[in-house]
Amino acid sequence: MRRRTTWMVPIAVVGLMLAACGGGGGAGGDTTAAADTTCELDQTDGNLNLYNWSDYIDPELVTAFEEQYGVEVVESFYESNEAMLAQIQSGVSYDLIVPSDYMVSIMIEEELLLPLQKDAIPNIANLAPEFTDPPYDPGLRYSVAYQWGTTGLGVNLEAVGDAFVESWALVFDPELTQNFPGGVSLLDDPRETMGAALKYLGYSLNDTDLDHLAEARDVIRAAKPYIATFDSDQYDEALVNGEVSVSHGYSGDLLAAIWDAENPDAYTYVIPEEGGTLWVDNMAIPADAEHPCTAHTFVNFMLDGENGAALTNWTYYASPNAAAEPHILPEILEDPTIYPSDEIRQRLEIIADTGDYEINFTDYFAQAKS
Amino acid sequence: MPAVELIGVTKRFGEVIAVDRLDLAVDDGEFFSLLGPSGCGKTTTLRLIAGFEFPTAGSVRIHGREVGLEPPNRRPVNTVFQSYALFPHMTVAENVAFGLEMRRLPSAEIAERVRKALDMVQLAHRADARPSQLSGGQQQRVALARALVCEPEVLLLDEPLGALDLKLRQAMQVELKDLQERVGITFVYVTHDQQEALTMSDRIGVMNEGRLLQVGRPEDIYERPTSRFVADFIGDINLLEGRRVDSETVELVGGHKIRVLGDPSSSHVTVAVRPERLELMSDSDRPPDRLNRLPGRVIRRTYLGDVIGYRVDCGGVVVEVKEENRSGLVVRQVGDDVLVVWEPEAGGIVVD
Amino acid sequence: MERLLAANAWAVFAFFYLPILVLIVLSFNENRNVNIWTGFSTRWYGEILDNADVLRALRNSLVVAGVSTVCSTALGTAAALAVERFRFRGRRLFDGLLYLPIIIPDVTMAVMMLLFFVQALDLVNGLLGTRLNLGLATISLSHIAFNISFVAVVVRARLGQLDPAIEEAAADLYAGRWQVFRRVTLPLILPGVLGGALLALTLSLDDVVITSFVSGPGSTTLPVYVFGLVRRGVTPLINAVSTVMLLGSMLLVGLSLMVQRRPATLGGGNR
Amino acid sequence: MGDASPEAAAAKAEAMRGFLISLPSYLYLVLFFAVPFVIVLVYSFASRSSTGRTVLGDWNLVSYKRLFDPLVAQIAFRSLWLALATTLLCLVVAYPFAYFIATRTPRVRNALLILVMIPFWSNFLVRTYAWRVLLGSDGPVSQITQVLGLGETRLLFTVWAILIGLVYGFLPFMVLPLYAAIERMDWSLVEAARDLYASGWTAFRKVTWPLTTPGVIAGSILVFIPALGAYVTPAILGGARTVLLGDYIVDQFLAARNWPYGSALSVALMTVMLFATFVYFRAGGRNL
Repeated sequence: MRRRTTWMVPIAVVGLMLAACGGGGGAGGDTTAAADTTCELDQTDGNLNLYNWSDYIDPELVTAFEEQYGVEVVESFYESNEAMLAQIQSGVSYDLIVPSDYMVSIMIEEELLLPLQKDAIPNIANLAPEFTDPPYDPGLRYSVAYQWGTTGLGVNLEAVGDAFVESWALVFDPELTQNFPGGVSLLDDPRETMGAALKYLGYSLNDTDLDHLAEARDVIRAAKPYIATFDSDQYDEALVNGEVSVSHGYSGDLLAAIWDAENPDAYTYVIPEEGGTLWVDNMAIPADAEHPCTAHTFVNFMLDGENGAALTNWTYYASPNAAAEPHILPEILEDPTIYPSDEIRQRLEIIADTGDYEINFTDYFAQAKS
Repeated sequence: MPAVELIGVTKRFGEVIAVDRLDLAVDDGEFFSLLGPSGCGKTTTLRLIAGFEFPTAGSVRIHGREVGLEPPNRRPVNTVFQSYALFPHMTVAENVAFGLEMRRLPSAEIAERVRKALDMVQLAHRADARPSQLSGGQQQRVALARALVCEPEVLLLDEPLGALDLKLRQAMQVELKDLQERVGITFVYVTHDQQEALTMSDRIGVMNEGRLLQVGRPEDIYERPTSRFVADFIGDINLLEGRRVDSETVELVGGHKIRVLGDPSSSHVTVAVRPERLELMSDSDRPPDRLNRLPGRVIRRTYLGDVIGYRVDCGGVVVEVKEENRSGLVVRQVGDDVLVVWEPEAGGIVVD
Repeated sequence: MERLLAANAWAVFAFFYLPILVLIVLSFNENRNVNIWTGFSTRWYGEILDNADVLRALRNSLVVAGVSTVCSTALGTAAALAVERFRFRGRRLFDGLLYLPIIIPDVTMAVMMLLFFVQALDLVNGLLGTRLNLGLATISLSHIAFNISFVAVVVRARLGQLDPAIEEAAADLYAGRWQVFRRVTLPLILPGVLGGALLALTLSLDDVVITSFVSGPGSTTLPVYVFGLVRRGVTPLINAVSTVMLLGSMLLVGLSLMVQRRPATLGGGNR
Repeated sequence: MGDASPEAAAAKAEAMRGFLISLPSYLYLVLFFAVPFVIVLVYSFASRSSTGRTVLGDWNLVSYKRLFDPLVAQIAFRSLWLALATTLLCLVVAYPFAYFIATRTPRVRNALLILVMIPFWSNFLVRTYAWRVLLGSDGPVSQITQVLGLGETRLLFTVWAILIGLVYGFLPFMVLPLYAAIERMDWSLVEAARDLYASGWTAFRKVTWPLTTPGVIAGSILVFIPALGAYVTPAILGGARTVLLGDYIVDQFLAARNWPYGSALSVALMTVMLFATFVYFRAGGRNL
């Protein structure tokens, strides 16, 4: 009997806690504080808790901001959108985060983001037109683009031959891939890779028709004998090291790897003619940020033309900032793989959150791999 | 006042009764052995005195002080373990000093006493060695020194010679006894080796199944076992089954009648006679009438050097006979007809 | 036989250190991309000191690893002692509880720790009016939670083989419980305790998932930082940091071996 | 015997002492593990909102029903084999290794032991990436086979690479308890066995091995269980070409954001493991 009573304590504690959070499932409680604050241009209200991807901002920009506004930037880093979401959802307090596109829409729906006070961000006018009304945050109510890029294929020209088709067939058609030394590498990401297969089949990468998803799964399954690896991390090195002949991956990574390779001319980055993913990382302010005004000021600072250019010159990702273009290094600006032509941009799609269908994407992808 | 006194001590482990209503008193300065087969409860009894176990019932006293529930470190006793239990991470000197350090003696005195103790066991030259570098006999002596240096009121020894080879064991038996006499400390010694117990002890307590069957001087135990178990356990013995005819006569299974001393309490009796008390004679030797005699035939002979052993079939009763290999002994052959002869006083009646 | 054993040992050490060799070599890669060798350079070693993010992450890692190793070693050893040497009510429950942190997938532990800490902090902040946040403290607390079990398992394996008579002998020689533990039990199980501590240190220095979930502003540890880099490509800077850590620990070990002049075991050397 | 006997009182005091010694870690684990675990348990009965949030209140068994999907069995079976193979390989490699270390002089022993751990104080990811270099088509293994005329050997992205990576990662977990066990062993027992005409092998089988089983059991648990949940090593070295239990669970939390299902999977996995450990101990003749 004593045993049972000792167990009652933790259960009671948990009950209490669940009650305390109002059955809301972890969403942070007091969002009102930040929401009520009005921020003015260049106003600061304390140090900035910046929650970002590792190595995604030029340290000199951080120092410049600190010096200009007399506040400290406390940087923390995350390794995935979902890990970041878990923290924000739980009410851990950060002032500025850098979620990717689909994550912005999730966070908006979850009411985790603070509506932006445009008055405090006049530089928002610097944004290029295509980033002023993105599907994941129509009207930019909660987010501002930070950097963007594409998902496509890195190709070893020696292995594939100069006259290759710029198509997803390069990774999905066994007739082709069986001839590639080392095979191909696909992203280990349900949305990206299922999306690529959907594109290959001519569907939208946000398609939620279960039959189409099943088709996409079968495409991956059929291609699997020549898929050396599902990899979201090292596909770029694998390509330039000759481990694989074609790598599915993000533009920035693949390009950086190709530039750093011993013989950069042997590789290229293509966006398949069926179309690929356009991804956008965004600055957003969590609903319960403690220092929303410093965050607004920081967003405005980053949207400054010169600062935006400095960011891109350091990360080698494309800038959504039109005012930055004059200051961006020409070799970046003129690289069609970083800044694809308008014609190619037409074929790009942004991954949207599909709600319940996220489960199906994960499941079908797992089935494809099994 | 007895050095160690156990009154009605019972120890249970779950359903198992390890020690059963044991009463025992060990005198001051005595070398007392607890003898019995393994699992008889002798080690548990020792552990009850040492304080490693607490009695389920009863009282444990040391020099009159009740210690039954005291932890081992508060009892004025020390133990020499069967495995020696030397601290492998300490040197010989550190091992011996341990108990004194725990008693917070001044370090000069500790050093002095450790030196003396090591001298006593002739291990002064190995003071800085680790136990693993010592031979079994040396380890045993360190264990002894470690316990004795504390000058306990009672020293408990749990089969300390069990792991030694025969020669060393015999040497150590003598040494231990000498040592005990020299230091004058009460020894409680647990062993299953009856020869060891007989050699060293002032008194012996024989245990079986948690009970103390007989307590007495070695010669009492050997010569006058009161129970069949004690008789059988200690030394070789002939157990002759029979039926009481009158107060002095028993009729053995084979029909022979023998005389015994003492009053058998039941009609069924067991007579115990040591083989060395028996003698082989021929009819022509004309043994005196007062002696018991059983006619039989030698069925085996064993040459043991100092003794010659015979197995004699006496018509339904088989007896073992040992004759001292003295000069002039008539050596019998297998198949010889003989008379097995003994004094009536040599045979005792034992209870089952 | 001895030769075979030695050969195996060398092979195992080669196995252990081959990747380390590669790691060190790559730290001298001039290329920004660690796995694409283009030339020799020591630039990354210079950059360690310039990179505030990496330095802070390294400091956070060392703080967390140090605190959690010390605490979990003490708690884990006590736990091992309790379950191995005593019979008490609730022992079986405790025993089972002790195994749970080992068998829980780390992502599950991460999620549950996050949920727990957030609600616990809400409760504490609500009651005491404090403004405690997730950070190094919660990371350390989580690391201790899983490390206790690993330490306990290793120490138990050792305790299980200790002849109880040796502890009894100490008690018999007037040592109180604490003295028995300090003078006899602890020295004899010290290799196990040390092994457990080494394991705890390793686990703590390597944990990513749990740490990233329970970290707060400014408390990113090195592994979390490195995993975050994956998107941008891991630079030889991280190899350089690893190399420095390796050299540092080797130096410490070497020094401690020098200091420990006397030929004593890990458990030896009292008086 | 009634509770009133003095011995029972002493036993009680002794039990109390044990309880007190365990108390700090007991409380710690209850507060920082059991209580959080109850949260996960509660979550496993919740449902997922369409945005991936966990909805409490609408309790159901949906997540548990999904466990019976044949895909789960397939994934579990595959992971099980991999974990078993890893454990066995670790044992085979680590036993003689630990034996070797344990039979050195104390000073050498300590140095060797720490040499075992040092590689693991470098960064995990960097370490694993180094293996990619070693196992790739330009790596040393491949170069040896090329010199021998056997052509290019790429271990990378094969199950062998996963095994090598897992063994590498978990070997210390096996070495440490084994070392602790062997070092503590009473060598005279082996000598006794040799004395009793046992060959070296028989002495090992009949004496050394049984005496060191606590270490073997501890090591096996410490390797098997994390190996079963491993996901980073299989992904980086094996190319994530098949789904393993570890990444399946991680995907539920981090990709599908289906925390209830992830929780249910975790709870199920832990239940099975706890049961298996229990049986293992019983078979090994020890109490859990």
